[in-house]
Amino acid sequence: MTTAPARAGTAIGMSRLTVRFSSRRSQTTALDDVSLDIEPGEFVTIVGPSGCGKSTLLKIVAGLVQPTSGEVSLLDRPVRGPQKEIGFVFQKAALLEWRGARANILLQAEMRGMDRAQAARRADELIEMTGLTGFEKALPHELSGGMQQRVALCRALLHSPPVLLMDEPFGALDALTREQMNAELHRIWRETGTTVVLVTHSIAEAVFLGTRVVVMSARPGRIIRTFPVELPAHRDYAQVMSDSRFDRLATDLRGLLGSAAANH
Amino acid sequence: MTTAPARAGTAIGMSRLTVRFSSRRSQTTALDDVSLDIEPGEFVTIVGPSGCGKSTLLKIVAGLVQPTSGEVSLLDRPVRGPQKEIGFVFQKAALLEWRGARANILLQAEMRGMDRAQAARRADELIEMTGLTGFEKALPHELSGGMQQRVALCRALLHSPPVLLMDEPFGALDALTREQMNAELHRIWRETGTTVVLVTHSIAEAVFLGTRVVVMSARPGRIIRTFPVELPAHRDYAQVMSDSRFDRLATDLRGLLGSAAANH
Amino acid sequence: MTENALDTAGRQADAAGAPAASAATSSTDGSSTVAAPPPGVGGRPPRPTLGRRALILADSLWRPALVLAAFFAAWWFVAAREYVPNYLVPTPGQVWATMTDQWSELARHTMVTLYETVLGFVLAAALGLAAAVAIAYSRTLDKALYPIVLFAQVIPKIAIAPLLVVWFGLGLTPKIILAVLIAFFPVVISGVAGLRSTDPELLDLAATMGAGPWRTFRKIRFPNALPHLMAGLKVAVTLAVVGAVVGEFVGASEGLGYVLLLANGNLDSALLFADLILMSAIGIVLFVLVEIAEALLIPWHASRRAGVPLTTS
Amino acid sequence: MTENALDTAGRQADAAGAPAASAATSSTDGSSTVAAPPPGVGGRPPRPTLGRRALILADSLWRPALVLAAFFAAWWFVAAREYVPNYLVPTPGQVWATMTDQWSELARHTMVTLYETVLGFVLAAALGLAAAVAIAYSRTLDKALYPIVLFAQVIPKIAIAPLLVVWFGLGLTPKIILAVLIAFFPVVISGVAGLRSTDPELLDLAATMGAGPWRTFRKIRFPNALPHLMAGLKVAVTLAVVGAVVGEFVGASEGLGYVLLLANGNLDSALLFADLILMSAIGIVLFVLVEIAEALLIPWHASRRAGVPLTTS
Amino acid sequence: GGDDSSGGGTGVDGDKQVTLTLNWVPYGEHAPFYYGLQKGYYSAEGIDLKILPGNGSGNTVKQVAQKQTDFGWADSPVLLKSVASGMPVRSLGAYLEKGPSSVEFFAEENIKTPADLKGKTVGGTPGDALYATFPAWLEKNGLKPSDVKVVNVDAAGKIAALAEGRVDAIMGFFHDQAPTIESKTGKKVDVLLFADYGMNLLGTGLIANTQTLQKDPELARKFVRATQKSWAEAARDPAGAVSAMVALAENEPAPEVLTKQLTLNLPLIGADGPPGVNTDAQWTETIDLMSRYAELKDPGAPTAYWDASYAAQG
Ligand SMILES: Nc1ncnc2c1ncn2[C@@H]1O[C@H](COP(=O)(O)OP(=O)(O)OP(=O)(O)O)[C@@H](O)[C@H]1O
Ligand SMILES: Nc1ncnc2c1ncn2[C@@H]1O[C@H](COP(=O)(O)OP(=O)(O)OP(=O)(O)O)[C@@H](O)[C@H]1O
Ligand SMILES: [Mg+2]
Ligand SMILES: [Mg+2]
Repeated sequence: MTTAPARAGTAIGMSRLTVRFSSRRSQTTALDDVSLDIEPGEFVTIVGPSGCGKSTLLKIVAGLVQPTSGEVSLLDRPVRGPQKEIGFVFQKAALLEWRGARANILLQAEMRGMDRAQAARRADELIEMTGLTGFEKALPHELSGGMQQRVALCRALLHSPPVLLMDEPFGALDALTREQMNAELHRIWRETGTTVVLVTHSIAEAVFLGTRVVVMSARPGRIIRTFPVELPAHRDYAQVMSDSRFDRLATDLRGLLGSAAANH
Repeated sequence: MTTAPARAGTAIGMSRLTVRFSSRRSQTTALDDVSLDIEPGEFVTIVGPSGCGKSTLLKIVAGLVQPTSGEVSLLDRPVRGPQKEIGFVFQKAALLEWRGARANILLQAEMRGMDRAQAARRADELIEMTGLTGFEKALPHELSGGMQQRVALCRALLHSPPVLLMDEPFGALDALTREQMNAELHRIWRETGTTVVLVTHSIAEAVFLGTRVVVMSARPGRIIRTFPVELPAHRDYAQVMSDSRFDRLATDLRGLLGSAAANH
Repeated sequence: MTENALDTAGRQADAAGAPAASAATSSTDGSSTVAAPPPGVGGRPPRPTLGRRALILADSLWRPALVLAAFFAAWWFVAAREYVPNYLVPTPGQVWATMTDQWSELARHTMVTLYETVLGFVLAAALGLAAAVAIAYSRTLDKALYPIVLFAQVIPKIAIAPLLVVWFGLGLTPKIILAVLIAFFPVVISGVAGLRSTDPELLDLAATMGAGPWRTFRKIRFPNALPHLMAGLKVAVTLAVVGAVVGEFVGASEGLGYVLLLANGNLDSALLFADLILMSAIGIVLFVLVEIAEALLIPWHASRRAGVPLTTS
Repeated sequence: MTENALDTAGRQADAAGAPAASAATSSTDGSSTVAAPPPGVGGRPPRPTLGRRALILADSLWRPALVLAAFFAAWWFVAAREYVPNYLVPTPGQVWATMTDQWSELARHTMVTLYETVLGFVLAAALGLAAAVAIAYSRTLDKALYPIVLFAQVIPKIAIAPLLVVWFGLGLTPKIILAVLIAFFPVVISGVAGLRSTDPELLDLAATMGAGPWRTFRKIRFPNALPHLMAGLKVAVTLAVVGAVVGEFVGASEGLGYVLLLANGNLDSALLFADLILMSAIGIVLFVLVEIAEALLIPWHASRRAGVPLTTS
Repeated sequence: GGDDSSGGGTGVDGDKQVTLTLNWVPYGEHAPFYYGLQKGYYSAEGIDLKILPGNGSGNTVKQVAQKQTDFGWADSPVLLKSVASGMPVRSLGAYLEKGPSSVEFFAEENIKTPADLKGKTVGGTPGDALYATFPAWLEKNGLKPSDVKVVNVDAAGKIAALAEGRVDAIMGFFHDQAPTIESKTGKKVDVLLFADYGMNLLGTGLIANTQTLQKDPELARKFVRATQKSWAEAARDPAGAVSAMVALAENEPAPEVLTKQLTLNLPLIGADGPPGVNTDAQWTETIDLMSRYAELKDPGAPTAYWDASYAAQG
């Protein structure tokens, strides 16, 4: 199903990706023959055991890692180098230690040469949304882990990119904040039609947010299954959690991940 | 109940802790009048909204942050400077980038001047336990986020400390690995009688592991409630998850966290 | 601000507010973050009062002052007791007399050397940074430029100074060329080290933002390289003085290097020492200016952060 | 290993295996990690074949070689055509003749200077590191030592060289003192910058491990400071040569500084240039040795990591 | 200073600006120049003279060769070497016909003749003419070069090395150094002149670039004329010369030192004819000594080094 070559109208196309890292010490196959096509406007969530190559996959799409073999395309153009039509939330917050929270968010605007006033307004909205109000000027080392992650999130959202690649963006957040962020991200996705690929360890999050959930195997990372999420496009947290379809899918995923990870 | 002064036989005693961070830019009250006594052998889990001062609390116990006011004691001695009878898992992995995974774990032994051969054996056990086999020599930047976190975990466990302070040690792990790690930690705690304080965002984890769950309010961080966990000392993951007491406590916590965070 | 910038203690207190109520840990490695002012203080903490600032200043100055005093005492003792003959080491009094007697002359020479030094340093900083950027960014330029830069460094300047004077005359040019040649290398080396040490994650980030090399340089690499670079500039500024002096030494009719030549030729040790003191003063003043610039430019850096253990002892 | 250590390209290939199948990105800032060898290669990747290694070596050498060739060509052109008179700049041929004629003499002098330089450099590195540690660890020593170190740096060495000769005689001592005095400062500055830039988190970590200052230094601060420190050492080693030469210049009966004096006095520009070339050679060889040491000591550092964009262009 | 100082512009009163670079920082030997300047001998020739201190004769000759200064005041042996190495310079006459090269030591050393130097340590600066000819001078005086231990000290450190007892004696120009050492240490200094013991090398003199001479021989003639007059008049009025120097020079030695230096200097000028007028024989002797002992390559006739046509025979 996913081995078809990238065709017109595909937001992200990956075909037969293999990635081997080799150093003097050892050789690691991070991804093995991964193919996946993502339509514009899809919200694909990726779950899989630690070290299976999820981050590597996102970096390949962003053009930050070159696959050993295979082809990637983004917005119908082959990926040859770093891509800029994206918003990337890295697994580590990757903040500039010499800039305050707000300045770190606005880095996105400065690097892209965006309109200053508009960017500033948007930054303020995002700061408000992520509950960072009052910490606009705090330097990264003065922020808690979760706050740093939220700053990185704001930064990736600032320019309303057509494609969002998110590597465990909510990992350091408490349950409630996480739910709020999930809801916000869901809203943004619905309203803008952004294509999103999100890596997460939370099965609930994967199901609540995704239109499709991709499950990867332990190293070497392969796609072992793709679940379409048969929930309405417009979702409400409490509603979804009590939905039986949610329950069923979550149980399926849990089972699959358990078994997938068992031979690890 | 927790305002009583630290008495003999207390593993960790905190009384009326207040912490205010002030910089040229702003002033933040991270903790406000926090008092908590922890018995030797207890496993206290702390949950609370992002930025409420959980990390700060752990650092105060470790003697890395000085409270603005209040008293702390560790193993019945007042905390005046950094403490060494502890194992600390920081929120960030804090690995030395010039050392391989195994060497990073063994740093603990080297810094403490532990017996080399014994430490090496223990390190290998821990590497095996955390599924890092094959990556002993990989440098931090060659490890995935979850693998880095596991290295940091191994490092904190290496010397079998009497007190373990863990700041979201499993945040970057997938569900299955996390469960396995939870089970291992539970086993270690049971077998060694270590006093553990663990910060987490996972309510399931907090309940599964803890003998007591401390819930903190949003900034300024206060302890709003402490739940004893009335589950058997020896727990099994599947069993606990299906236990009704677990369900009830988790729901209570979820509700409390929601409401606690609501006025944030 | 200025006096605080000079003073780690001042900055620290500024950044972390007043000291903690409890006694500070004294272990050198005991990393201990001082959190906030004692309960009594409250409110907005910043801006120490005038009294406090004076105290901070005094605290930051007494140690160097003591060292200086000890130095002068030792000098005076050695010279006045003639443990060392006066024509080698004059007494502080003789030097002082020379200084005051010939003040206007010496001031003029000092200004000349200062001018050459500053010009040389600024040029060296600019060229050094440019070379560092070229080397750090392009492998081809790295391989091609590095040998040249290295060669320019390892040739002893005293040996080529006469050649420079012969080629460029007795004017300002050879002095400035020498100052640049001498001060250039540390800037390049530390610039390259700084630019290359950028966290690859941050470069990845910049790449996904579609930023061109210039923006990435300006917003990420350059600020990241600053702590390294400042170390290079500190070395460079002291060397620039040497460059200017060597240039004057070889052929000039003004400047402290020229005075050095005269003093040496006449075995006028008082003048020689007065001259040395002025040269050193130029070096020290410029060095301190670079340090102030550093404090203003990279207050965020770990080395200047409040509660970093090495400043709490 | 040795030739690879000299060569970023070699290291890169070694670290990341063979280049990726697809074309490498060419954008300077396009951070792109090359993952692994093309499918065909497989198996254990390391150890490039002899042919490949030769290629790598050739690739790393042709640019400096080209620069060198261009330099010699320009020199020859300028000198042979007498655009610059021969008494100022001899032809490469004349210099070569002098070198071969007086080879055994020159070799002896070179060894002397090399010896002084190495000794001076090693001492400067040790003392500089010690001073850096003292300054970085103790605020009191910081305030007390810094002015002394700074003062020792800003005093022009050419001015005090005669004093040193008078005090310490004409033997090895004054040369080594001068080499140390000149090479010392960059080590201190970069050492302090490096030691102070330790991530506070790591110091926290060390503190919870109950490690004393010495262990923390050895296991955390020192390795962390190495990238900074190596930059300082690179500058220091080139300056140590200058120090030794200045020392010989002032009073010696052997060494390249002495030869310089002779050549100057005899207006023997061929000998002068031969001498300068040998001095430079000492500087370059020692610099390259420090670079090799750096490559061996900090292969982990971001600046030397595979796929760092600045080495992919 | 700078490039524009050569070639010469014209001063306010129409005088041609001319620079003279000395062999060293000003000392008593140079007083006649300041005397001539003060008395207007140079401006009488339409020359607006600027006197610049030097940093060794070698550097001065190089500056003249590069036309960065119009005239130079340099030691003749250095000039020989410079010409041999291809520099386009000529002497316009050596003014110190008796070379000031000497061995200097404290009187307390009790050295009276060269033979007394046996077993002593002597400091010299490698590369200068004294250093090169010293062994030959010893041999001329019945000593083996190995009888004396020569150590190498640079010019700036030489006096200090002697005063500090690091060496027993130094090689140098006695008329410059001896008064300075005496004034600084308060101890009497004795000297052995090379010239008094069988080996005379011409001393300092006026030099110019050959191209300058070709282009403007008249200027050179005027300049030499004024210089000869200055030296002749200064010899008659040493006190006036010293006070002229005190008035016009920068950072000159103390007047008593200057006086002593000048007094020692005057006998070196030579009584046979006006100052700056030499004989072929004098030059031949110097050339011969230099070629024998100091590696002067391809020694030629005196005319290769010296142009006698500028100095007025008087
Ligand atoms: N630069 C690198 N050099 C060598 N190996 C690497 C590199 N980056 C990643 N790897 C390896 O590739 C594998 C996949 O890493 P990746 O970071 O993609 O995992 P992940 O799925 O994101 O894991 P996690 O959930 O723990 O973040 C790991 O085994 C890791 O060790
Ligand atoms: N060094 C510091 N300087 C200034 N403010 C600080 C500093 N460290 C922490 N804070 C502030 O203290 C508050 C609590 O931080 P802390 O890291 O303890 O939160 P946390 O509960 O661990 O949050 P998270 O779950 O996001 O990690 C935050 O508002 C943070 O901004
Ligand atoms: Mg990852
Ligand atoms: Mg935290």
